[in-house]
Amino acid sequence: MASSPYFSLAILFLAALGFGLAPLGLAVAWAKLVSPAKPNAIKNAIYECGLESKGDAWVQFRSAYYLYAIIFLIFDVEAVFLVPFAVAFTGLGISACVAMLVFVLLLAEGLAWAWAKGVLTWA
Amino acid sequence: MAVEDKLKIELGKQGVFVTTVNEIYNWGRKNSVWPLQFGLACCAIEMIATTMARYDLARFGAEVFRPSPRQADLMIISGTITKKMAPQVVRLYNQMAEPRYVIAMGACAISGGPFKQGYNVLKGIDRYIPVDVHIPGCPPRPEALIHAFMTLQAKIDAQPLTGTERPRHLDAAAMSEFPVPTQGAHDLEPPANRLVWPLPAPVASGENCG
Amino acid sequence: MSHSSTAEMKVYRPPVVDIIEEGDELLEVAMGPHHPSTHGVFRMDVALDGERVIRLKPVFGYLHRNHEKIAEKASYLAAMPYTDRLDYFCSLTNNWAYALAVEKLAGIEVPERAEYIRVITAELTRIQNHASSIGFLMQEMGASGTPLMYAFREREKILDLFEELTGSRMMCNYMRFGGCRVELPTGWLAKAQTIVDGLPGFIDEIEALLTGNEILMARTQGMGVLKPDLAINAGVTGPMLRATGVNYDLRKVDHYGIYDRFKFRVPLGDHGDIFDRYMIRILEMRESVTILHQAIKDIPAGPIMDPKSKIRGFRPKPGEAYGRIEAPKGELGFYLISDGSGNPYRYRVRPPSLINLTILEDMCLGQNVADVVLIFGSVDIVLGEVDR
Amino acid sequence: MLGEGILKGLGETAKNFAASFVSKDRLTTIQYPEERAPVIENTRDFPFLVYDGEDKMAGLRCVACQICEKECPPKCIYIVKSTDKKPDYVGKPQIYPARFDIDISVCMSCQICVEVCPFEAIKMDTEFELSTTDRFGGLLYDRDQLARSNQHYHKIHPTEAAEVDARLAEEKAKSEAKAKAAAEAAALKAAAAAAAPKPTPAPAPAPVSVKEPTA
Amino acid sequence: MKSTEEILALIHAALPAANVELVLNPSPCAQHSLRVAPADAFAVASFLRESDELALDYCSNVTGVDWPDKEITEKVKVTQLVDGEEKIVEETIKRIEPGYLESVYHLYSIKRAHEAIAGPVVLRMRTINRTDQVQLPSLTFVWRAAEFQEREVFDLFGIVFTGHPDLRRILMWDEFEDHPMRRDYVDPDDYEYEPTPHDEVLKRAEQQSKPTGVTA
Repeated sequence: MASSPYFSLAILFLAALGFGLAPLGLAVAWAKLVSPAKPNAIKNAIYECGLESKGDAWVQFRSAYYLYAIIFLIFDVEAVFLVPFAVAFTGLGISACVAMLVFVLLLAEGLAWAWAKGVLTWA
Repeated sequence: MAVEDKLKIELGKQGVFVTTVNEIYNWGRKNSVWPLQFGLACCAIEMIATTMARYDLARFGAEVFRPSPRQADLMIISGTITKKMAPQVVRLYNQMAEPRYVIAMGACAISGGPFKQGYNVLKGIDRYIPVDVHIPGCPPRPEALIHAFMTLQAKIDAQPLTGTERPRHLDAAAMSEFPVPTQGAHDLEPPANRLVWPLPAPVASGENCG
Repeated sequence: MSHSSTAEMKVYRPPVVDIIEEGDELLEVAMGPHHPSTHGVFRMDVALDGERVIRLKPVFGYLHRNHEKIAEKASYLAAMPYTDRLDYFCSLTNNWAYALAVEKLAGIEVPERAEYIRVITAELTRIQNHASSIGFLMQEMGASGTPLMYAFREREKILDLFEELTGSRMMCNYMRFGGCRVELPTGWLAKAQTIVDGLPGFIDEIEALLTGNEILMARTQGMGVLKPDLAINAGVTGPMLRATGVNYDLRKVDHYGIYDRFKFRVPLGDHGDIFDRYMIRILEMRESVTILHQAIKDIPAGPIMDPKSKIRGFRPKPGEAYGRIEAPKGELGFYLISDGSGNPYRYRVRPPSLINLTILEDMCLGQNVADVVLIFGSVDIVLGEVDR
Repeated sequence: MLGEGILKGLGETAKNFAASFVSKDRLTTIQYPEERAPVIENTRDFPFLVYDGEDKMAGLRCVACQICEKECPPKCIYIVKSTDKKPDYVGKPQIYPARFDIDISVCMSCQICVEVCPFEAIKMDTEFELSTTDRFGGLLYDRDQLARSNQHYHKIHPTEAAEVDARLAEEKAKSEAKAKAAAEAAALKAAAAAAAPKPTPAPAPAPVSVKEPTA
Repeated sequence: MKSTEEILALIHAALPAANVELVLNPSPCAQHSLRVAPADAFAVASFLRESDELALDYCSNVTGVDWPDKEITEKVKVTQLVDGEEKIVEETIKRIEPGYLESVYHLYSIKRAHEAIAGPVVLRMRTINRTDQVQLPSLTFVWRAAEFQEREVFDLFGIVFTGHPDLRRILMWDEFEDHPMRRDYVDPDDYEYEPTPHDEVLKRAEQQSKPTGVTA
């Protein structure tokens, strides 16, 4: 069992996970066990600069904001695809670079079109 | 098992640190008291001057002024609380997460100060919410605010984790909801929160505290 | 200066921004009494369409400390320390305005040296007020910390001067009816001279840090524009009025104090936007430095208090008077009615901050919420003076 | 070119950062509890009552004339007069305050009480580390907590204290001179009465009246 | 700038029907004022602003003043039949002079700012009484500066400015009912305990319990 190459990797992964989650776990345990939860109506009310909040926030808002978010999402996912390419970058030939260039330029052209259409004007 | 200080210092020199959960708990909380960004009047300017370069409040771990009450554990009431602002102050205090502390900075926050003869001025915030440290002065010097921080840190340090002396936030029975006064036709209703208003002993026995 | 005709007088409010149709749901939000951008407890009820402001109703009164009611019950002298707490950045100019009004009411002369001390302390107050207001404006623009730290470093030096002279950093309570309370301590003028010599260096440092900055220019030029005739009609005074190009500075218009003896210029803007107000405050600081140089150089010896004036039991003859000065935020006026008794019958403060906010909604309509914060910051108000 | 202004700004802060290693005056922070700023002489925080000599009660200059109580803008002084009298620094029996409370949670340290006090009895202290957790016990100072010696006054406000002492000494000298003059006049009159005993009854000896120190 | 008498003459020349009179100010600064009847206040104000000679285009200050009912005791010479023959007898009669509320406007000229300077031009208007007829015309449409200041005078004195675009309370909260700056306003009884009580608070302290400081 100890001989499989991935065993040390698993140990390191668990250690990293534990290192991250242990303080959080301690804090949650402390909050549950020692300090009592004391919610009340005023404490749970919506904070609006010290006033009681009138009206609700579920209101129509401009569609530009939604499109802004979608365009950001595209490039976010593109970055995820670039990661394996960047990791193996030294071992790759020219053809891989050209393929990745096509991928990047395709999305850049999409952004240029959106910009020209004026989707990104915020006001 | 109380650890004598001499032994603790001795061990400390050799790099061994002996402590109790209570000390670490209080040490952690007292050195990172995050104040609420909450300035009312002239004392707020002295509070801002305290966070600036000359009287650096960052040395006490308190220069992070959080705008939202959810992330703050100290409310520095710096300035005059008028009757129009009092409900907002009490609501903000309620919306702060426990453990929460209050520093009444300046004469106006403690007792209405020079404006106590005004018709729209609340004569001291300790009529509605419990106050931990009072700083006299109008406005108190930045060093006086830092001295108040040290008083507050000493008070936090002395809080035991269990037993009757334990702080409000560890005590399930302690009051954690402070009713917000409403604005009536002539004055705030109720004029004071009887459970909180610390009337001095001889007068409290008198019939005036209703 | 075109005068709006009578017909136009009826059109009192600019039309609400016309991009919304009826039935559009607006987001009602309160930039309320507890908000990082409101310089204290001030509330704006804002109706938003997305990020653009459609309606903005300012709400005052959260710091209404009844200054006038207390002053009417107190004696003339007892009202003086309360004037420190009006505009708590500039206590000496508040004192001077109140002392000037009472001197007009009772006809008291002020000796030469006291006039010089009043000019020196007023100009020092103007410099530290403009530096702080620029620091807070940059703080709201996102440059959190650096400009404010530089401004407060300079302000601390000036506050040390005030503390040596009057005993308190912010609440000086220094002027009396007919002069000043305390003679200058020995060596105070020399210290003042060294600090005034250091000020041009500080102003150059702030200009190098800020004026050329592209982000500052992009966010402030053309933002919150104010037309000259609307500014005059709305009673706007101080740097905001001069930013629209109107040449109205009480030190030149009213000839109060001894400002006629000093050579200084009045900077005027031409667009009336936030960048002009920022530049006007920088240039006014430089003009104050020139005034200070001249005043410190030829301050005469002599008494600092008119011997006839009494401190206790001061009873001016019946009558009324309105005295005003050029405070750093605008025209600060005191209107006093005396009925011959020991306390004023009517005591009214003309607050420049409150009246400069009359046209806040006109400037903010159609702007983004982030710019509303900037426009409000460029007006430079202090809540103690707005709500009194 | 775009960004030139920002670079100039960064250069400014970089210069400040680099110079702070060289010139000490760019480091403006005062590490408060350990290192304190020099106390400025004119500083005023809260009033205190001055007494001469060692005994707090005997040397108290205050004569409970309640001028400061009437003139105090926020009305934070509360005085109850004493029924008996005690001699003051000139030796004339004066009333003293049985109770002299100052509520420093109301005081706005405006020093008007110092300005209007005719007896130099109340001065402004420079003590500011007064933050307490107790609202009523810690912030209501009574006469004993307020009384401080004249030496303390000399320590915190040297020049002002010197002027005050000079004025008091000169007043004392004047009143003693007047007392001596009154005594001589009385002695002269008594001698004249003794030298010429007329049948009319001897004039009643002039009452020795020590003139009140200039109120 | 002209003296107040000349301005009065100018107004009478332009608006003969206007009921404007001079009010002298005994103080050395001699800032005399013009009392205007509320009916033609708007006309006089627009004239003052529009006239090229005066150009009072800047309204610096709007104040409310409360003059409560004054009880005047006068010594009046009355001829009376005293035991058969006429005699001048001095009699003191008490007369209640009805009070009123007043709004005062201080006007300056920015257009003519750099010519000769005299005191402000002061306009005063009186209400009929202090209880129900407290209406005065609002001058916000002439000088926009008066908008917030008139709202404050309404809030603290109770003068109702007819024609004001947005007359709400500006300083006190909306549910507040009194007008606190009036001379006869009684403070709310929110007394709890004060270590150093004075005058009326002292009386209340004595009623409730011995006004003890904690230490005494």
